[in-house]
Amino acid sequence: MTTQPSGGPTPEQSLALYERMLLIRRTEEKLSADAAAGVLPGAVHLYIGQEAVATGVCMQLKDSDWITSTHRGHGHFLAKGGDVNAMMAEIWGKKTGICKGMGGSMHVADLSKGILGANGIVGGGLAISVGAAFGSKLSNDGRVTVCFFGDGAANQGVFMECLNVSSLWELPVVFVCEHNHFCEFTRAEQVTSGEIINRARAFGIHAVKVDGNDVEAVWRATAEAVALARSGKGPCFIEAETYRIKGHMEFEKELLAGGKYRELDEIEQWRARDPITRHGERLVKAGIATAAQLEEIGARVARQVEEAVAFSHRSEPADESLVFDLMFAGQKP
Amino acid sequence: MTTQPSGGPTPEQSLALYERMLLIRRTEEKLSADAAAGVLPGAVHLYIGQEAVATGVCMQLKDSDWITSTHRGHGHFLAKGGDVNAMMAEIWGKKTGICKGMGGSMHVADLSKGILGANGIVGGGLAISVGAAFGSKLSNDGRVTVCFFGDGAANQGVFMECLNVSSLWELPVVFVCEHNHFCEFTRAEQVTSGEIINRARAFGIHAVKVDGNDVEAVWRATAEAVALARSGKGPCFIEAETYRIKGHMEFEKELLAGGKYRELDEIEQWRARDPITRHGERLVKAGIATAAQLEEIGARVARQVEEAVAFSHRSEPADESLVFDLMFAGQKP
Amino acid sequence: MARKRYTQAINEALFEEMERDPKVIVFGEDVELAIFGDTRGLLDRFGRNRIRNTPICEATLTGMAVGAAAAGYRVVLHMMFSNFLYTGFDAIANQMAKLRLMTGGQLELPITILSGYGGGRSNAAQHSDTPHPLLMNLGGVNVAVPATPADAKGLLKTAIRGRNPTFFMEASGRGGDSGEVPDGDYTVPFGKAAIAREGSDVTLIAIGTMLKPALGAAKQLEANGISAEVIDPRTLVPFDEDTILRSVRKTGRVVVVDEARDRCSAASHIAAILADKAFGSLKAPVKRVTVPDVAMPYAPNAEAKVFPSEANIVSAASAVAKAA
Amino acid sequence: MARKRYTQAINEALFEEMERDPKVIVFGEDVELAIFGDTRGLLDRFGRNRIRNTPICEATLTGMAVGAAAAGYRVVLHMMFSNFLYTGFDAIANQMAKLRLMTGGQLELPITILSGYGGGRSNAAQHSDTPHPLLMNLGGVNVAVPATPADAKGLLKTAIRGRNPTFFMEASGRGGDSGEVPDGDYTVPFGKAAIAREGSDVTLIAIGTMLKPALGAAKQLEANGISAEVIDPRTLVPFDEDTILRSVRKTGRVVVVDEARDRCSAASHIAAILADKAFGSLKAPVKRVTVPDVAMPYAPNAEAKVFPSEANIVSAASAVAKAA
Ligand SMILES: Cc1ncc(C[n+]2csc(CCOP(=O)(O)OP(=O)(O)O)c2C)c(N)n1
Ligand SMILES: Cc1ncc(C[n+]2csc(CCOP(=O)(O)OP(=O)(O)O)c2C)c(N)n1
Ligand SMILES: [Mg+2]
Ligand SMILES: [Mg+2]
Repeated sequence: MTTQPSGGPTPEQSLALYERMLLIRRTEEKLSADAAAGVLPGAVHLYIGQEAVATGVCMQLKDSDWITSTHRGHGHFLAKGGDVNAMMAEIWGKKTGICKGMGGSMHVADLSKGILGANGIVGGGLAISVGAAFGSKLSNDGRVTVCFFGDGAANQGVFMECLNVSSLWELPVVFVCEHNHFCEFTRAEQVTSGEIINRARAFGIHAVKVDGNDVEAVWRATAEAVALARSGKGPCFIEAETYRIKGHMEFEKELLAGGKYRELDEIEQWRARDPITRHGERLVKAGIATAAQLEEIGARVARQVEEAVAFSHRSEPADESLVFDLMFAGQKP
Repeated sequence: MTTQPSGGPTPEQSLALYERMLLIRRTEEKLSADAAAGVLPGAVHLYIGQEAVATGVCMQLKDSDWITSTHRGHGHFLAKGGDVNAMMAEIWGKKTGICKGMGGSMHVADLSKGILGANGIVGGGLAISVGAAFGSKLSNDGRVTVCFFGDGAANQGVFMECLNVSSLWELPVVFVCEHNHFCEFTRAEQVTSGEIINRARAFGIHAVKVDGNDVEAVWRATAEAVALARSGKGPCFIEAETYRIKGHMEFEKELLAGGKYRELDEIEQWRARDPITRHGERLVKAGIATAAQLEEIGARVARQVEEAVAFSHRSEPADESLVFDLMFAGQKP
Repeated sequence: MARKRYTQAINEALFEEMERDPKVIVFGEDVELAIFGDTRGLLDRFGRNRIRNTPICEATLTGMAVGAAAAGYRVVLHMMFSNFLYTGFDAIANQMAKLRLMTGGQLELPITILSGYGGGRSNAAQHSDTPHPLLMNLGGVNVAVPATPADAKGLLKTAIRGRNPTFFMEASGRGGDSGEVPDGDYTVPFGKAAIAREGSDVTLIAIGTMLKPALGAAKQLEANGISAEVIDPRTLVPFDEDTILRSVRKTGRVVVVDEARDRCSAASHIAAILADKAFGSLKAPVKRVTVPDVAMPYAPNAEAKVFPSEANIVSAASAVAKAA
Repeated sequence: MARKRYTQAINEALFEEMERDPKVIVFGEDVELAIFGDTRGLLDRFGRNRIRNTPICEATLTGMAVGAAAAGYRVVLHMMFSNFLYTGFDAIANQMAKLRLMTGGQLELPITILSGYGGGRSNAAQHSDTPHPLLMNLGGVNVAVPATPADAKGLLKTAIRGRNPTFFMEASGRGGDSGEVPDGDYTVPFGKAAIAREGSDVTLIAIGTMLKPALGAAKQLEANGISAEVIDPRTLVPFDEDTILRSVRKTGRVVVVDEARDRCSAASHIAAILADKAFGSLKAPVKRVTVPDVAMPYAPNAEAKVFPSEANIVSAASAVAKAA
């Protein structure tokens, strides 16, 4: 990967980062609207506001590198190159969905892109990522595995078990903790003692904090972490500070029946640090793109999302018989 | 508790520490012989060589303070004031056993002495101790809970979850990690990355290391930790370095069929640091006891152990019907 | 009597039991704001010493429940979705279910664990399990499966006042269902099945969420001239064999309806009990209507396909009613 | 053919499969020195890249198995005692058993998990569980319960070469038992029960460790003029219904023997299958000889009291044989 002398992205890379973030945003805005309209099956947990993390990280990765993701996984899926049509169709429960409609929003996976899957279990991806990285270490295949997880998941014991094993065995894994300040309706500080980054350090793991709303900062931190991991020196840890702009899930208001856990003010303050707007302004300022060019990108992304929706609508419902065919490989349940 | 100006034990306390350690040692030597003779049911995991830890810690506690223990729990049980007859009878599977013969060696418990129980699950005591300490915090009953666990258990994620919760809620719990260098037949360094003590520090917990073969050092470190915990300032962590003189369990040789995981040399080196001999020498040197007085203590302890064995032998076998009576309180299974 | 929602009945039971006994405490992830609504309002009334949000660490939560109970509290632990019981399964299976016997009866563990179970809402496999069979097999824990708001309230009170660990399975998918709830303080005993509807031709044994489709099926069957008795066990541990045996001695024909996966389900176990103890009365094969042995799929049509329905129950009951 | 011990048969299977396929890896706590003897010698031959001691962290080990399998390895994970499966249960129940369906079949998980199960040696409750019923209920994992050294070797090879997660339940208490093991490479297919002994009056279905007392009971029954057929299912998932139905159609009388606790046991499920699909052939109640719903007590006399014995089997079989 060509990098700028500063380690920053090239202009083309910068534009690509912008477009990818925007694709995530627009896709989820559509999902939000459809959820509000009550036409989507299941629940969606949106990534809006956090796009710089997935994008900055995943655009440092190859298709063959693995990622594991969370219940809030659309951003990771798209950032790693997952197909928006196939993801959208999955969320609509269609046969053409990336998981044939069997998994839904919380389980989008695409092995051909190294996406081992979103996960409905908080912390569920951690050990899976360590296992995949163990495989890479044994085969010496040069792959890196990135494990995305939240500040809430950082309180699961399995996180620290994984720090221990991966440090011990010098596994090529990068732990990316997205500190978005919330675990559902609980503020992270109510449930977190000490600094999460110190947990990684206690195991002798190289660890950095980064502004998770600055896609280039994430991009640079990841470059270093991935290089270290790929070189065989063991795991790295990145804590990206960001903010969950939307509720824990769509429909949260109805669920909470007036219950409140944060001030609107706070959301507004973070909106002012919106990662996409910020990166767009940077591009314009640096002369990498004009406002018009950004609008063009916006239009392209909008068409892509429209097409994904249309694709989903015209797709057939999931094939029910697959439930019995896919449970086991070559065996009926 | 009266302490010396130095914070060390008074002469009476020093003698009590000696006698308690010796009781543990002699009891287990008898168990070892009986296991070798093939007359004991089940398996025993002996604490020989580690007596200073349990003794130094527990003699700082009141009967009303809680402890949780491990599969290697005889020492903790006796140190906390558990009755040697009732423990021995338990291991013999008798009706007079402290658990009526239902639990055996790995599960000795005596609630009247605050002994919440030995535990066959590595790390199993950790969350139980945090729960008990949570209870104390809520009732403000001034109790402290001590959780004993091994270097191996320190790799269980639940350990770090417990560090988080107890630090967050400032619970009166003292975590005592007995670093005896082995997890079964695996050397601790093969499975431990970084220093265990740093894991506690990552959660902002006051943490110290102590020579686990020096009963007075353990005693002093515990005094400080217990005082802190009791004062409401939250948990403490003590890492006591010691050494497992015996195998992981009796019969280990037969199980391993010639497989080897440590050199005899190493055992001999640690025997030279035997906590009981060492403390005895200190007592004599300090003029607290003569060699003859120590022998008298030895004789008293020997009689106690003999009586415990005799008690076990003359006790009736476990009452089989209790299996059905004791599963539930006031309900049949 | 007043019509109330299922979660509201649970909420009332929690309020009343916390008022009644200061040793009752509630903890779990997000219990303060109550994603299901069942713990709503408790924080304002009782404060953080009695109800408290925890970090996400199920392995510790279940173990803490044991420790706090040992220390004299009546613990109510909310585990949100039943799938998260697996995350905290060690202390459930190795400690909670065994410690009382292992300590020779020294430990008493008044613990109530709430969790929502079941599918039917496109929550996909990791949020749709119905794990009561696993809990039943553990041997040392009670399992309550209230189907109605009235039973939810009464069984929860019994659980909280009880002396043993109880898993209280919340019919989350149908948490909105309403029903008549008696006024004032009352409890529903463990180990007493309810005859939800009397009948003489076939016995439908319906567990938890399955009561509603079973009652629906009974109506349809009636229209076809088949009189179905519908029994709701209410608790699976302890289990009321008598009521079921009595019914089967009368009808000789049985369908057991369970939202658990089929293999080693509660339905299997009930069928096994009947094949043993009611053998002489059986006039037809004992049928099970259960979820097949698959993970719950996400797509609504696929989920509906594997979910027990009124139609499945009607056809199973019709088949046994007709069997010679 | 040669007489070999059960653990030796497992050890041979591991050696041969690791030789055969470089993608087979083994990990777990203390696998290098092999507390049960089953993984002995593998380290010397294959080195730490293929077999490796892990820290004590079961929650991670089961999850790692999923990840390493997803990355193309054939994983053999040794979990030592079955009770420790609970400690690693999250990734078993929420990931391993569900991921294949959830990913629309993208993930293939060739994982074999070994663990010793069962009581009978005063190991007390936390080292004596027989949790195959829980695994059977999960829906997405195979469960093998080899009773003999020959089957242990053949089934383990099938598991390792297979494409799905398999729990391989080691009869640890009786690991020393010997039996004839065929020479050379062979596999035993999943889902094919073995008729361990033919008979005509009563069918004894014996799971795993229970084969031995069942065969002993059959001998005693013969002396009493009762001809018992003994069937060993060998795998519980997949399950060979045909062989069992065929036998029961012949004998009409059945005892199912299972070392699991009774409630929702494999015995319950088999009884349920028979009460449904063999109803017309049954001439007597279907009896279960199982462990009662208690934690395993430590004292040898108390343990013997709850443990299924030849005598229990004989008396159950005699009762059904006599039933009109
Ligand atoms: C094992 C488990 N426990 C609890 C939950 C319920 N739950 C879903 S998301 C969530 C909060 C997660 O917080 P965090 O890890 O910070 O991720 P974020 O939602 O902020 O992206 C919880 C408690 C779950 N899905 N899995
Ligand atoms: C959950 C669990 N995993 C594995 C075991 C098997 N086991 C028993 S003791 C032990 C080693 C424990 O090491 P450590 O915690 O250092 O205690 P020590 O034996 O040194 O006292 C292991 C792996 C167990 N009992 N429980
Ligand atoms: Mg968060
Ligand atoms: Mg150790």
